[in-house]
Amino acid sequence: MSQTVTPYLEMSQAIMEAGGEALKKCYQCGTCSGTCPWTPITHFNIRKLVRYGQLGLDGIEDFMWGCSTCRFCVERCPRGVELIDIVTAIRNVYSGGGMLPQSLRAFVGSLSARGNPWSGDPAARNDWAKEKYPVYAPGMDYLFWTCCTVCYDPRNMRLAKAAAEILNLAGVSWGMPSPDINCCGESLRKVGDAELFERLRGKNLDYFKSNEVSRIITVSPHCLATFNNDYGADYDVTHFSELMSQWIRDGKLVPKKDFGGLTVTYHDPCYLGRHSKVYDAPRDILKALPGVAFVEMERNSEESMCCGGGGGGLWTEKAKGERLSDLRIEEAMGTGAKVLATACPYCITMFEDSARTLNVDGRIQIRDVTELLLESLEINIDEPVGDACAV
Amino acid sequence: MSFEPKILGIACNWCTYTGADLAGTTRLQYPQNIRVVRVMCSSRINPSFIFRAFQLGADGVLVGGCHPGDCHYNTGNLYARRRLAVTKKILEFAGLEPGRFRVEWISASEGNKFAQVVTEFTGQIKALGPQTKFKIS
Amino acid sequence: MLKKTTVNQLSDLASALMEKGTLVAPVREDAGFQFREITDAKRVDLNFHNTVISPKSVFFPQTEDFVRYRTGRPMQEAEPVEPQGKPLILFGVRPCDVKSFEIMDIHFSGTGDVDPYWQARREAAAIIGYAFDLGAPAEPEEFYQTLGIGAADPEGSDIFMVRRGDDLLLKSITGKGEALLTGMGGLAGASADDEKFFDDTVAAGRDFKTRFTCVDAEVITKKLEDLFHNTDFWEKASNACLSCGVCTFACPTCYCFDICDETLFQQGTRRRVWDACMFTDFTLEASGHNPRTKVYQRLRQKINHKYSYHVRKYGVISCVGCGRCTRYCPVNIDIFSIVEEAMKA
Amino acid sequence: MSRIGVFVCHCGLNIAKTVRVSELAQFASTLPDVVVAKDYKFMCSTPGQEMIANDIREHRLDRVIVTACSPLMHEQTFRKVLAASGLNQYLLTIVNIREQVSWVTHDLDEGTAKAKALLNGAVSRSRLLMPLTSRVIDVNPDVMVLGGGIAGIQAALELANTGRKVYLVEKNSTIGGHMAQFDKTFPTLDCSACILTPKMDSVLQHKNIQLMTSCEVSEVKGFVGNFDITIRQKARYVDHNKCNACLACTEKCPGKSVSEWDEGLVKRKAIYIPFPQAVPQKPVIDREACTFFKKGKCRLCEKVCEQKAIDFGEQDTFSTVKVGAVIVATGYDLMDTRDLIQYGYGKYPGVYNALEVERLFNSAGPTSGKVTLRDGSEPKAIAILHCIGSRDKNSHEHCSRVCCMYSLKFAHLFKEKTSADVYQFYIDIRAAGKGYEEFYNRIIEEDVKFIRGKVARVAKSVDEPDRLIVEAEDTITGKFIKLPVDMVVLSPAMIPRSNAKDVARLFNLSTDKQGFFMERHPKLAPLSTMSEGVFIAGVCQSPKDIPDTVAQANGAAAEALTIVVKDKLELEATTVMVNPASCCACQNCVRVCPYGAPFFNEPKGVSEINEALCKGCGLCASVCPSSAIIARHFTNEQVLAEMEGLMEF
Amino acid sequence: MAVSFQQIEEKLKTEARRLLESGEVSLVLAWGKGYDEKHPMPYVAKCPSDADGIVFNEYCTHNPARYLVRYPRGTKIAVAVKAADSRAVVQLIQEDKVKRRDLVILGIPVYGIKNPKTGELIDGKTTCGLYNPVLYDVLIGEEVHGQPVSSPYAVLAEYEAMDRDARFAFWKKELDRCIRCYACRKACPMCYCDPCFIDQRKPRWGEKSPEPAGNLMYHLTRFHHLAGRCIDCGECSRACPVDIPLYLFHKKVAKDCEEMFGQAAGMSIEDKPVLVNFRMEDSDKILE
Repeated sequence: MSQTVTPYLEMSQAIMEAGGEALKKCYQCGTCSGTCPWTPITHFNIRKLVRYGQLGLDGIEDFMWGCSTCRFCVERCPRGVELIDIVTAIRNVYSGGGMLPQSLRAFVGSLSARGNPWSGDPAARNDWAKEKYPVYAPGMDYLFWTCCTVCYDPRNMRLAKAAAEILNLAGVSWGMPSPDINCCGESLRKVGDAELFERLRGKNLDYFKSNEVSRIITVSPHCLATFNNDYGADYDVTHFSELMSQWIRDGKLVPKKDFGGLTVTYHDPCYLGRHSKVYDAPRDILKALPGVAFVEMERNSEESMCCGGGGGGLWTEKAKGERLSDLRIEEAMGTGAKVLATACPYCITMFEDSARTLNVDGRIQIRDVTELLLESLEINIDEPVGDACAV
Repeated sequence: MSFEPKILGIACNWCTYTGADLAGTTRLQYPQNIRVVRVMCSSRINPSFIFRAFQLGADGVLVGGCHPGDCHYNTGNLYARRRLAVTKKILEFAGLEPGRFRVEWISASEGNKFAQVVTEFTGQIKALGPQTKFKIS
Repeated sequence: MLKKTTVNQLSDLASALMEKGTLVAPVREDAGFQFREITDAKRVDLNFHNTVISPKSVFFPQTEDFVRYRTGRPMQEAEPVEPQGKPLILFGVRPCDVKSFEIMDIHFSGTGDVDPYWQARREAAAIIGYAFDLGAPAEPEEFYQTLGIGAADPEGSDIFMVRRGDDLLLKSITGKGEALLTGMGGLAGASADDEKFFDDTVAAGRDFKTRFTCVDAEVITKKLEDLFHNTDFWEKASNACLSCGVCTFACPTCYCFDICDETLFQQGTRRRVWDACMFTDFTLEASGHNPRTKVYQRLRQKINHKYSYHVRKYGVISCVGCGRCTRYCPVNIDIFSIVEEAMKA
Repeated sequence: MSRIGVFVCHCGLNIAKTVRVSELAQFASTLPDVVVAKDYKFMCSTPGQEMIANDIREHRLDRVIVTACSPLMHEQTFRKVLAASGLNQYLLTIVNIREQVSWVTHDLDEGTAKAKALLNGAVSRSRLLMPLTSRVIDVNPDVMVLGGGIAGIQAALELANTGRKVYLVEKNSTIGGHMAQFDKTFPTLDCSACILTPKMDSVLQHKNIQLMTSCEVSEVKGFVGNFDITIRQKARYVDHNKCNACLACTEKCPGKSVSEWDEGLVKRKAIYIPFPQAVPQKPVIDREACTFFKKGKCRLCEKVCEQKAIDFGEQDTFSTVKVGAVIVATGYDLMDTRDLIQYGYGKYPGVYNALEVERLFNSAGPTSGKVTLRDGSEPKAIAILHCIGSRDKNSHEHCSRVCCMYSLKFAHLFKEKTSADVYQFYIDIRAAGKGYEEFYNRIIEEDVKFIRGKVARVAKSVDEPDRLIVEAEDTITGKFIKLPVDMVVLSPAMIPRSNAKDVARLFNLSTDKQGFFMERHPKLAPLSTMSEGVFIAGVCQSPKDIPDTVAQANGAAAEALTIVVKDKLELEATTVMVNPASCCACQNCVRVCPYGAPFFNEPKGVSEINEALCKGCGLCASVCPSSAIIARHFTNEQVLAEMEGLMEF
Repeated sequence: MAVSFQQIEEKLKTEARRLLESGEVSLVLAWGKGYDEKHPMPYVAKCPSDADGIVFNEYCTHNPARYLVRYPRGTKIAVAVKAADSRAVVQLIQEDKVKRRDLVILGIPVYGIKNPKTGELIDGKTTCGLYNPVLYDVLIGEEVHGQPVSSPYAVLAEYEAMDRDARFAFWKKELDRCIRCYACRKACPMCYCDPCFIDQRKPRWGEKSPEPAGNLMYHLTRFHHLAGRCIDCGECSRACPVDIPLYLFHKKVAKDCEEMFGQAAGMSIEDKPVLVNFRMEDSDKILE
């Protein structure tokens, strides 16, 4: 690569106009790149991305896909720069020029054609429920927003079922969306396709409006964050972990099953923690489970690591050694935990993948707190954890 | 020609007027629809000033004072807050759009807030259109 | 000349009058009847006892502009406001109110100092008087009989109007009235019976009962002069008085005004505005001194002006007994009762 | 009819660029009562002022309107022109077409239109202005200095040397402040104590200084020239008149607490003097740590005191001092970095803050000047982290200004006292000051490693559990750095004292966004405050180094002197008065005034004003339902006229 | 009411006579005979025999507290009050216009008072609707048990619900016909300013002529001056010769003040008028 560059300020202007206004504020101190989980392990450098953006330098497209939008840098930035907005804007500006990487094309294509990222048949969205659970109708307490991932990904269907069962146990009136909704569009927005995102958003908002939806439950923190921050409508959106912990506190749900000293650690999903500031609820649930020995990883809560699945990362191929989820699994295992609990379908997918490729799936289980709670309520939709871990 | 509202600003000497000066010193740009009257304290503002301003044809009135607790005269703005709140209620019950009257606490160091508030308020007044209800015709 | 029409055709009558000039007539409003300039003939309404504000406001409006000017410009550039002399028809005035014009003329033209605004309107106006309904009792506040005014006195009107069942009888009293009546279409001729009814009504009006006490102008003047220093009397009379301006503003014979300059954006108007001797600042002098700071002093002034000073100066009592001051007084102060008390003293 | 002169300033191009100044002057000449209207390049210049003075004479002006910059800028300048021309200075009106017009628009039409409206408002108001005369009051010749750090000490000495009586009020039991904790001062590396202690001693010896340690201001009454300040003398439980400073008590005392002077690195006794050179050199009892106060038994100090100076029954006492001016020099706190969890302060023993390190270097400090870690070992690698909590929207936006320089000083001292590798993690090096850049160069040459990148995290090393890992991006190479070190030094933000708000309230000061006391004008009145007669010096105004602090202290002393040097003082004349004829005796004014200026004259049945107490805020005028209160210079009719003028065009 | 108007009148006469005879007070403010039954008027008894002139019937709408400020400070006065009237006394004490020690308050629990002009009951609609005086020394009659069914602010609902432009049109129509006789302010027990702001020449707050601009200025400012002070006796509206429903606006402001500052006017002599007071807890919400 040539060492000589020429600033191309029109590009910089375009990025700012696409929502990356914050470019101007950065003084290149390096807090972001020092904080970024990718800096030590990949060539991706968030500070450099911003720098390239500030000057509109060529070559930006080489590393603009590295960010998983974990928000760590945003929280720490001394200038209050909304780096994720910059990343999104850069992707928006450049991917408009047809620079979408191959791995993301299927994902964007599926969203465009089928309204979900998993190339699933839209009509089959609610098939996981096997007609066991109600569809939302006006007047119900809650719309249980089933993330596309829990509807189509077989591993995550367990999460959907667990949540549905607990909703029933809590005795609230609830329903799933009808199959004609589509993906919340969060990841799509982060990969920069603002136009398609608007389409998805509009369709979902129409659904909410026509069905008089006022309270929404999500199991995916990505849906949660995008409803709260990008939908610009005033709905009461709650992550399911918050409701579960509330119900346990109120005595509505009483965990019974004793896990017999099972060591569990918890990974904060970036979109639940840093994006939505929910840190305590999942921990409160885990701590309420009889016989669970809860341990923290060194990086937790506000300082939690990223699994790498955000910002389109779930669909991007990463070379071995450049996967955050691998590092996180190792960190979890370092605590002696037998179960890595989390509260996000993306995290689950990333960790299940890593556990398999690291060949440690026999030694650590990846579970959503919802699934663990359901198990402790002695409803069996799944195989018990205890046996699998009796190594 | 597009509607260019007349906005009366009444600013306390110590905070908002100084803040407005700071906006100038830092060369912040904001719409020129506002004309500021300087008084020593927001508590100096007689509610009738506000009524009169609308009669004189002000499309909007913006009052600026020190942040509560920071009043140069200790408690002046705490009285002002109550008195101006009542003023606002009266205007509204009389049928004037409440958005035409606004009270903001802008400190001497908040030049940017002054510019931002004026910009936003001017936009809001433009959206409301000319004030004809109280204006003496 | 006596003509007639029916109350059902009142709006036709009004329309016909509107062709002759500006028509001012009673209309019903939220707060009662008022004399208003008529733009819609259907609004004229004769189902009233009397108006809230007396018809003096037609010749002597509450606000009258004299001069318009710009601040900071030489006086020569100021523009005087010319008096209005457009033909005007004042319709439906009760006899006591008609009488008040005669008293007001003393002040606005009679002494030789002519007020051009009053004069212009007065000359251009034809007054169509209207007899009270003799079939109904007088209102408790009224006492025009005390002042020697009948309920159907046509004097002072150019045309006088009497209601007979559903018929309205209109009789020209003056040449001006006759000319007006002659030139108007849509009126029927009256029968001899109508003529008789008209004359009977006028006669019966003289005996029509309102509150009455025998008040001789000379006697009451003297009585009030004697009572002037009787503070006790005046304090009692004024204990309830609020010093508001209702009585004077409603009164047909109060004529005090203030002259003030009102400017806006350098455009100034010098205008007169009704004032009231009951206001605390009515007698406030530039020095800050106020000769009448007490309520009783102001009430005493008002009664004396009407029943004593006015008699001494012009020979007549400046009151027509219409009862408005009593009716609208927020605390029910009654000038008749005070005069009655004074006569007893 | 008035005769108004309008003078439109171009301010070079500052105004003329976005306001058509000659058109504005032309417009002015069409307004009522304006007899002369001119524009000129720089109205505040001598020829500009002379032009106004000439026109006042020539055109017999009785009102002057200067259409220029903010009244906060040049109102005084032009008032003097009026006064010198025999015109009452309150007949001046300033129209602010620079800060509030020309500088906030780029549009010539808009700027000109707004300037016209403002000028029209001013002409309307100007016609109604009244000449005002200032009140003259007696001035108390004494001064109070609040805070006994280097700023307070310097100001007190300067004032005392002019023969003024100075009350130096310090909340701690000794003066000296933060400077007494420092080891060396940059860039000269002279010993902090060596230059400070003689000054502390001079304070004690000075016949004109009344030193009031362990004291706090509890109430401030009065106004410039005549402050009545109530001071709370906190109980010391030691009669300092009797104590002969033998310090036998401190030897015997069993009670212990952490030493504030040594930043908690070591302990001190419950009866103690903070440090050997403390002034006054008399002990006090720390009630929280004292065995007698905690358990009701002990009194060892009392037993050993031959002077019978110990008095456990001592109570706080209050006294009032009367002064003409006040200097506030209350200094700063260092930010508590525990909240910034990523740096591990309070979690890892190897993480220090800057003041702790100062103590480590100091030969009178806990390690007698040896640089050792808490376990006694010598660090092999040291990282100094800049901008901790400074220049950071998440904590404090301001630059603490001295950290770069003392961090360089630390690096030098580390190099001098240890064989450690020293790293500086910085965003920018700010070395603006006499000899500072030279010092920076010197430190570079001492082979200190400079890494440009803000540290993101300090963590425990996995491989070497006793060591720390510092993580940052070296933004110059773009590489992620994981640096194993033994010691991490944080340079935390300097922040306002935790009680700065209370002090601000007492003295009626404004505070800036960060909470530092606000100066009246950042350039032209950096030591004055919005409170007449109250001046500020040192870091309580904003972070600064010792030379700047001392310079400010001298300046504040001079400012205070300009007040107390006079017997009499003229005050602003813009107070309120009551028109008794309009007063309806509702007493609203009496109820609301924060200064107690209005009072009700019962026999006359009207309110009256004690003008000496009035500060002219006008609150009473607006709560007066019958408009009996006239707020001079801001009367109802003046404000209404201005509004009308503003709304006309 | 367990006690008839007749009985109240007798008791009032007796008390007035006793107070004047004993010299406890030098005057008694109550109601007396007017030009007819339907039109009683405010009345001052200065000697025991004057007590016979006292009248109390269903048309005694007037608020005798209005006259308290007319007499020199220190005059010992007995004042007969209905519920709303008593609030005026309390408010005047708060404002130090009269001293509690100079007053003997003759409290009359009553309902069923009618407006002679319209014949309508004034309770609750145009007045505060309380039955019992909030402060008294002598109770004339018996306390009425129970509370008014509807809130004194219930009449506002219709106007609050109005579209803002319609409300403006409503007030414009009402206020435009004001003739500036000032009966409203003169009838008001709390309007004791002399001169009133609107009579001031310096400054001229509003046009003196009875035209829309001056009328608006006069009334809006007066509403503000009475904010937190209006005790909702309704006298302003009854005094008005052109029937402007001023009480509605006063009630609205009173309601807002009560909501914002948690205090109603004239309920306790310990209170401080809300607009010359503040609390540190006051929130900026009130400005929204």
